[in-house]
Amino acid sequence: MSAPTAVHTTDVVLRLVGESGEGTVSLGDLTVQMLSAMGLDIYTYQTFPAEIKGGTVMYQIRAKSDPILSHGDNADVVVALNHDGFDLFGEGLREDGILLYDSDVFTPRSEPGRTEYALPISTLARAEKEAVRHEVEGEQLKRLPAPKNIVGLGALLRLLSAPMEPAEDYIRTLFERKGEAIVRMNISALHSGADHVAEQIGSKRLPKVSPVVRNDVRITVNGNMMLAMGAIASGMRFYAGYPITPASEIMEFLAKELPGFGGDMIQAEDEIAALGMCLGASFAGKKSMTASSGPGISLMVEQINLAAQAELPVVIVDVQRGGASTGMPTKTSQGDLNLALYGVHNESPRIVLTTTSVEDCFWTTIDAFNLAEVYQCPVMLLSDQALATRKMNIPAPDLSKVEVRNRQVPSVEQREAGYLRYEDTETGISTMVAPGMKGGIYTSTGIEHDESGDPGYTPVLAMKMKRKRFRKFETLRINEGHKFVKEWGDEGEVEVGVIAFGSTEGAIREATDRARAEGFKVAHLHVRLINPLPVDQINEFAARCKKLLIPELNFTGQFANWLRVNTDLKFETFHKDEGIPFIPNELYQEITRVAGS
Amino acid sequence: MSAPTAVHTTDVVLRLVGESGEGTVSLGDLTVQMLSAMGLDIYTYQTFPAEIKGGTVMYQIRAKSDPILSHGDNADVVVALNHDGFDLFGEGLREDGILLYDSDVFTPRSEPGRTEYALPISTLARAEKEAVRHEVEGEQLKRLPAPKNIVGLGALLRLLSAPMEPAEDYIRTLFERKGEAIVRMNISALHSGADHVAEQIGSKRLPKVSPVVRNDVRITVNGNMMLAMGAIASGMRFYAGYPITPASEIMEFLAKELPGFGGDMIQAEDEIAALGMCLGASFAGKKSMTASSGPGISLMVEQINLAAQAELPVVIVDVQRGGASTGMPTKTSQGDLNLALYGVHNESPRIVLTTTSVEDCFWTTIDAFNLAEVYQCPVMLLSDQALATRKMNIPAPDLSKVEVRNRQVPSVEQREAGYLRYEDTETGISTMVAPGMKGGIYTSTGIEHDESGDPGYTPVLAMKMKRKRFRKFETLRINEGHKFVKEWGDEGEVEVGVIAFGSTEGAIREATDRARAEGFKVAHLHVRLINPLPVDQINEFAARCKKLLIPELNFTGQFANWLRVNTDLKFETFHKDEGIPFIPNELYQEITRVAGS
Amino acid sequence: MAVETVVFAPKDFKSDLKPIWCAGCGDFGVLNSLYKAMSMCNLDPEQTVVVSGIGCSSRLPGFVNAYGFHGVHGRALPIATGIKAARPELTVIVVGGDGDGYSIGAGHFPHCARRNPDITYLIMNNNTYGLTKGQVSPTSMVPLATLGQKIDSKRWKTTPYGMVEESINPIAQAIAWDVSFIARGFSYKPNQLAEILVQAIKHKGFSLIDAFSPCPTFNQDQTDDFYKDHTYDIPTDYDPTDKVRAFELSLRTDGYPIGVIYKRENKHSILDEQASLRERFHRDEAPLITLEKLLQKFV
Amino acid sequence: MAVETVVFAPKDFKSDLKPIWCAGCGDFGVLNSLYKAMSMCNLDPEQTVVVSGIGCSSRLPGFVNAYGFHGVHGRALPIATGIKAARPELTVIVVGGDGDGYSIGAGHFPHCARRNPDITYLIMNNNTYGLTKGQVSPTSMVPLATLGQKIDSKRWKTTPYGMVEESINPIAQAIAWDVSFIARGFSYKPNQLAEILVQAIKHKGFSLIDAFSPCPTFNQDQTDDFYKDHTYDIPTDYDPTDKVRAFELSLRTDGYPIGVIYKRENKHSILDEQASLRERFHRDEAPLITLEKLLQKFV
Ligand SMILES: Cc1ncc(C[n+]2csc(CCOP(=O)(O)OP(=O)(O)O)c2C)c(N)n1
Ligand SMILES: Cc1ncc(C[n+]2csc(CCOP(=O)(O)OP(=O)(O)O)c2C)c(N)n1
Ligand code: SF4
Ligand code: SF4
Ligand SMILES: [Mg+2]
Ligand SMILES: [Mg+2]
Repeated sequence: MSAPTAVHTTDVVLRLVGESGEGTVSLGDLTVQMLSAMGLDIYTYQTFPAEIKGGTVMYQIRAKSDPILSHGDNADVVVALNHDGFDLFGEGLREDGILLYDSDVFTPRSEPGRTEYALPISTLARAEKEAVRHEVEGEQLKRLPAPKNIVGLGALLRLLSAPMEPAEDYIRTLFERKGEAIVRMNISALHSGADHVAEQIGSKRLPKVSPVVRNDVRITVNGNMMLAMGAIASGMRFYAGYPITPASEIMEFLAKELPGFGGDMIQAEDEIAALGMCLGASFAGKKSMTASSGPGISLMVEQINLAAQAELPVVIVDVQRGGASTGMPTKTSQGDLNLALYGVHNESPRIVLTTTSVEDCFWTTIDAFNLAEVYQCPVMLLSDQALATRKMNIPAPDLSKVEVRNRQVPSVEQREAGYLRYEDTETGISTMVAPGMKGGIYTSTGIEHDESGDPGYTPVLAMKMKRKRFRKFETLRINEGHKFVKEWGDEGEVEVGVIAFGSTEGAIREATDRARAEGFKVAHLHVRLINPLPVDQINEFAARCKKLLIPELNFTGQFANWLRVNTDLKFETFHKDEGIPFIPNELYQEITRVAGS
Repeated sequence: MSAPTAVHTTDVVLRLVGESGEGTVSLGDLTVQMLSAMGLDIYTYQTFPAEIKGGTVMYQIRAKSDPILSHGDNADVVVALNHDGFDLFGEGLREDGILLYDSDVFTPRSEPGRTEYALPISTLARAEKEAVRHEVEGEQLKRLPAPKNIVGLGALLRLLSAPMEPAEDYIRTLFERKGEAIVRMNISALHSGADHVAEQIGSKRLPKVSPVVRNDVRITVNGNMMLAMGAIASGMRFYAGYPITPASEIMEFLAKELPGFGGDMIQAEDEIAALGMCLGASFAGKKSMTASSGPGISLMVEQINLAAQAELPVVIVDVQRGGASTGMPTKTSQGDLNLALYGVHNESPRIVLTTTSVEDCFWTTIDAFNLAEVYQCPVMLLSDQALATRKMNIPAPDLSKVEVRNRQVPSVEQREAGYLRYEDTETGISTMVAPGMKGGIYTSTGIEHDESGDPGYTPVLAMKMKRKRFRKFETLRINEGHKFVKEWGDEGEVEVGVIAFGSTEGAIREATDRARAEGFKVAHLHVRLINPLPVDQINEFAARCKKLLIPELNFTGQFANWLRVNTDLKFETFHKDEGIPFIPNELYQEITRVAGS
Repeated sequence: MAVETVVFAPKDFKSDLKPIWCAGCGDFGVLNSLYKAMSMCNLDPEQTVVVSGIGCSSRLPGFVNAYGFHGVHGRALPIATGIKAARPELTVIVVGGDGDGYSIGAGHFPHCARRNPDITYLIMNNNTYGLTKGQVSPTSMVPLATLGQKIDSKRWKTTPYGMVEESINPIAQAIAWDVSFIARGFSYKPNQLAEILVQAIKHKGFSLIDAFSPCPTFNQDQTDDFYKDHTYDIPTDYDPTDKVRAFELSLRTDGYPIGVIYKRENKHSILDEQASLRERFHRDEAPLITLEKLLQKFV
Repeated sequence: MAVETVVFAPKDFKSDLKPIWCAGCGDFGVLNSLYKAMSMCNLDPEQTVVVSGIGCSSRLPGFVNAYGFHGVHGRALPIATGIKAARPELTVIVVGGDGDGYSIGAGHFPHCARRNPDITYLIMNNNTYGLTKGQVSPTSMVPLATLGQKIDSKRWKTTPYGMVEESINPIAQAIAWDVSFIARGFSYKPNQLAEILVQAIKHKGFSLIDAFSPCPTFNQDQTDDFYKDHTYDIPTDYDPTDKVRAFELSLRTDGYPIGVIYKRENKHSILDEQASLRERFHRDEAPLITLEKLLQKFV
């Protein structure tokens, strides 16, 4: 519905709004499971309130019978569990959309064209609890919540013409240990919700949702989880971090899983200590990573510089969030690109990579470690809140495709021949020992130094060593730059070429598809490696575009400015920083605008 | 000599080299005094060794009968007090130059064309001490150093045909309290050095140095001192800092002088605390400042962002030094421009100003405080090691020209009418209260907030407040941008236009003068305000230049890239980062190259 | 303590902004005790500044009718020091969490103690990172990993198998730093906490109140009940001026003493020092020393 | 202590890089004691890492024939913790100055103590910032401003009229943090210092040695003579395991005790904790848990 699709295929956008802390999120999670069980692809987008608890959460679920690129435009169905939520996010419902609301809580002003279903959730739930009251003992009864979510789930599933069996099975396994009565209560609650909707249907419109026979196994994961698993796959065995929204989940995931892989996770006293520990571990020979968000990355600036100057491999993840300073911790942005590129006093090169999708979080993280190891430098890996918390049910990554690269270690001969830790080679890359190796003794330092690592300040030495460190990046750009760009859309000459980076990939692809469906000639180049920038590939792409559009989620157009620094391209820009991701439609509008201009 | 000059005028470049910690620096200081006493203008340039003590210092003094723009090119005279020094800095002596060396320490390979004077400094000095041995008691005698510097001074003054009287007077006042014998010893040492040179002169060449009758009073100061005095003149009454080369001197100066002006200086536990204290003091209504260098500025990044977001006036001085990470603390660079411009997660505007000369350190610091106060934001004020330690004897600044501006405080009426600390005005500038004011209560915060300062995250609010903060900078650029550019050189259309910033001003002016003297049509635009950039003035200047040259002291051409971001100009660049300042000649070569290209 | 004529009632210190804390958060009790203490100390909202870092507890300044500075994580003490140095006549109260003060902010604490500005620091200690949803803080009491005890890994997100470090003793370290007033409070003993706060605010110098303020949402172990069972009032005959005894008390493991643990009167304060410096220059409205005179030094 | 067969002599720990310290710097003595202790402990240069921050003293790693990490100012402890966590079999020795460790690095210290990694931290305490040419450090003993005593303002550059804060007590705070081995040394008692270093290196856990190491160039007050007059050896019958007594000793003002002040055996170490965690997962060469299995969790 939200995109023009053929008959019998499914593409529905559900939006659940309600009190945070309340059941909204778990209702969303349940719905995701049931839709996934129908064989549909799932893509979620959540926004959290500023409040610690309370405030309204919005949980958007897009379910589709083929691959999903974005959370979609307007909602086809809104499920409103509180009034505030409806006021805040209700306007996201399309005019001919369907509203299911908790009639115990409020009654919306009805709109022409909109289809409404009233559901007295609390009343129905309380009734179900009453029904089993005599069967459960006092203590359990006191703590027994009325099954509001299940009522809601039943109603929603019926609305989606989804089968009830999977939900029933799920309820059985979930409440088994709580006793047969509780199971019965919930199953009955499920049907009570469903029936209550069924009664109202009559001639009312229903969203088109049909099951799909899926021929592959899916994992339901978000960007943070895939990034953490990518790190494990890369051989990362030391993690240090400090909690911060929206990056904490990475640390929490690794705290649980890393010991199983023989690795360590340390929660540091702050981000400065976290990165310091990572540099120590890397110096000692272990692949290490830390993850944070803007405020924490800011504190790391001094030691990122040390890593570059001492040529230590390390991966620093920035799960970008909204706003400057403390800003808007629960919102999204692509605003930290400048900091990743320029956050250093004087100049020392660091690689900047960006993740583009939930699946890509796995693969680009592996790239990040490979590049850090091969080029012996810090890698800034940019993700963002929307991508980090985005849930999708995707095929598990094909682990046979994982390629792991390691830092080059000097041979025994090289070491005996008089080892130079910072040898000024053609590629700029030197070999790197770890403590314990015979004949490798050196002192790693951030002071300017000669090839052996001894301090030195002469003008000639200063330039020689600086050129050496920067030369590594020319080597990377020339030899591997092509691996980090991807093209979609029309071949040959096009009216509009879109160049972008990071988590906007999907929304842009959906927008270009739509534009092409409307007859525009459009191509899209997406860049994962921001520094060093694959300039040749970008210029090549630009050469076949009449017009260029650079969309990004920040205020000043940071990527566009980076293109100005690295190319002579002329382009139009579309950038904003409202704390929310792009929707395909606004990008589609921009593309057509540029095409017409 | 180092620049083509008319007869009877003086322009001589002396280079003193010797062990650091040894008397080299004090000999340099004495020479500066004596040459200044001759009515000559002075301009010094020192480089310090990496070592804490020991290693070779180079103390270059340029003396001229009219205003000096740079430390000059090759040396006319080299005074070598140790062999290493001669090897390291000897090649700076022009082929037909004069070498005065300590023949007790080493004998240089003699060069055709070079004039040499051998001076057995230690021998002569010891003799002088012997001469008074019987007149001083044991204790004093033990601690009595042989007057090596004074011997050197005498020799050098004679070489420069400088009068001895000022030196004698100086010696009397200096050693008076040590007794008549010591005074006699030093005066005799002075003449012994002078006589020893006199004997060798014969037909040998001497540098041309003639006294000048000066009609104004001069102060002998360096960039750090003038910056500190500019801050006092601006009304800065709270300083917090943490020691770091080459910025410490600012804190040390203020520690001594600020209490006299009713102000406070706190040496903080680190740079993070230093800036935190400044923000607190500024919030409380006092003008505050901190100064550091690269590593310390890196640690301030998070709170610079807070200052911008909470709209707190504060001046943050970055005395740039060489190299990334710890790098080359005693060398110079213009490498921190990127950090000043982009060192922030997400985006929050800060003003970036640069000092251009010793005298300008005073005036631009006043500008920094005025802009911080009027636009309520952090001001990054960039200086560098060469400028900070550069000594000149300049006219005292005309204090009647000092204009001090203050933050706009809401009237009683405004406050009673319901005060909005972050009112979204046309200029972007809101009024600012200080604690203690009636009806002004608000909470300053780095969280995204509404006009009253209360937290809020809605997309509309986020964009509204961000636009408000950035609007201030448009106001500044449009209303005041023209105040921060200065032009020199030819009017009308020129072959080469040089656009630059910061402490390279003088060397560029000298180079352009030389090029113009050679018949090239050249103009020079120097920019003090880097952010927001006075784009209109720059484009206007560029419009009359056939070619543009952007010279700067860093590795990647940071200012050139900033121009690419802000303008469509095409230009040639000349950038390097060897830890030493430009010399006029290399800039002259570049200008002619570009003109010819 | 002598009761003064109250000009501002506790409710006068309430702001219009409604606290965004979870129902049952210990910080509510602390906030009310603070309102009460501010009233008892006769503070003027417009002459008072409440400073904080980042955290649930650090949201407090917005809920108080007084000037506020809600800074960044861990930097409340430097900011407060700057405010107090610039405007010694203001009353400066710093509030925040155990993570904010003892973890990321740890480096500023000993130096603030050395400077001893007349600032009151109230820490709402919930033995966890609340705002980031329940990781261990330096004061957390999760069992060590080696003890292999069952831990609710849903709640202790970064220590699903137990902690790998021992928790700190904030009182002991404050004594070693010679913080000139050190007390322990408990949000479920609001009157006692208010009394302690009054003493702290009136104390001339840097004062620390570590108030247990349970986080029911993310810490199921150190609850109000836990602290009711594990705290006791310091006996009235206890002498808080004996540093070694105070240290000994801070090490006791049989429970947490509530009340004033250490106190040192007339310790030098950075503000006195600086005032005396200015006096040394006969400071008055128009400074005696002028820029002209200063410039003359370099002729 | 039992003498082992020395494989590497003290001179074998000398590197080719010649120290760039001023003549008469106390750090020379400390460096020689370290060479000696490393030899006495039978360390293998290639299995040893010396870590530091920035400062005159922090230049030391380059002068030792062992792997070295000369990081940035104040971050030596986190870096060393990372090295030790990654490679528990290595001997990790951290060195640096009083400014590096007690001022800018202060925030990491208590947390390193909590984690108690098997690391030795040797601080060369010269009561000043040497490398930046003589400002006060947290351990400086410049008289307070109010005392109005004459101060050599050329030397004490940021405190020309006296200090505005009291200096810290690094031993007292370390005891409060429960650093598991705490000692005081003096560079002009090189043999004693070497002995102490041997004990510290052999101690299983985090150990601190604060060694007085005078800076003749910038500190004319705390000279070698000053410390010769103001230090005394800790009596042999002293029991370093009594925490309260150790604290009492650290507060004594009649002079500085030299020797081992506090010691706690078998305190948990982060490394044990983490090892036990890995064991809990039956860790062996090829980890038992595979990514395939992990991915299955999310089907
Ligand atoms: C530099 C930085 N790092 C991390 C964070 C994320 N963060 C916000 S509050 C907090 C800790 C909260 O714990 P505490 O200080 O005890 O306050 P509480 O929420 O428990 O009251 C953290 C880690 C941040 N805002 N800034
Ligand atoms: C972030 C940062 N701030 C400041 C400095 C400048 N700095 C270098 S060493 C030092 C302190 C030296 O004192 P200490 O640690 O006691 O070592 P010492 O030289 O006395 O041995 C300072 C402030 C720096 N290098 N980095
Ligand atoms: S999370 Fe905990 S500390 Fe934060 S508001 Fe809720 S209960 Fe209070
Ligand atoms: S300055 Fe002081 S600490 Fe530094 S090397 Fe010289 S004597 Fe040693
Ligand atoms: Mg807490
Ligand atoms: Mg020191």
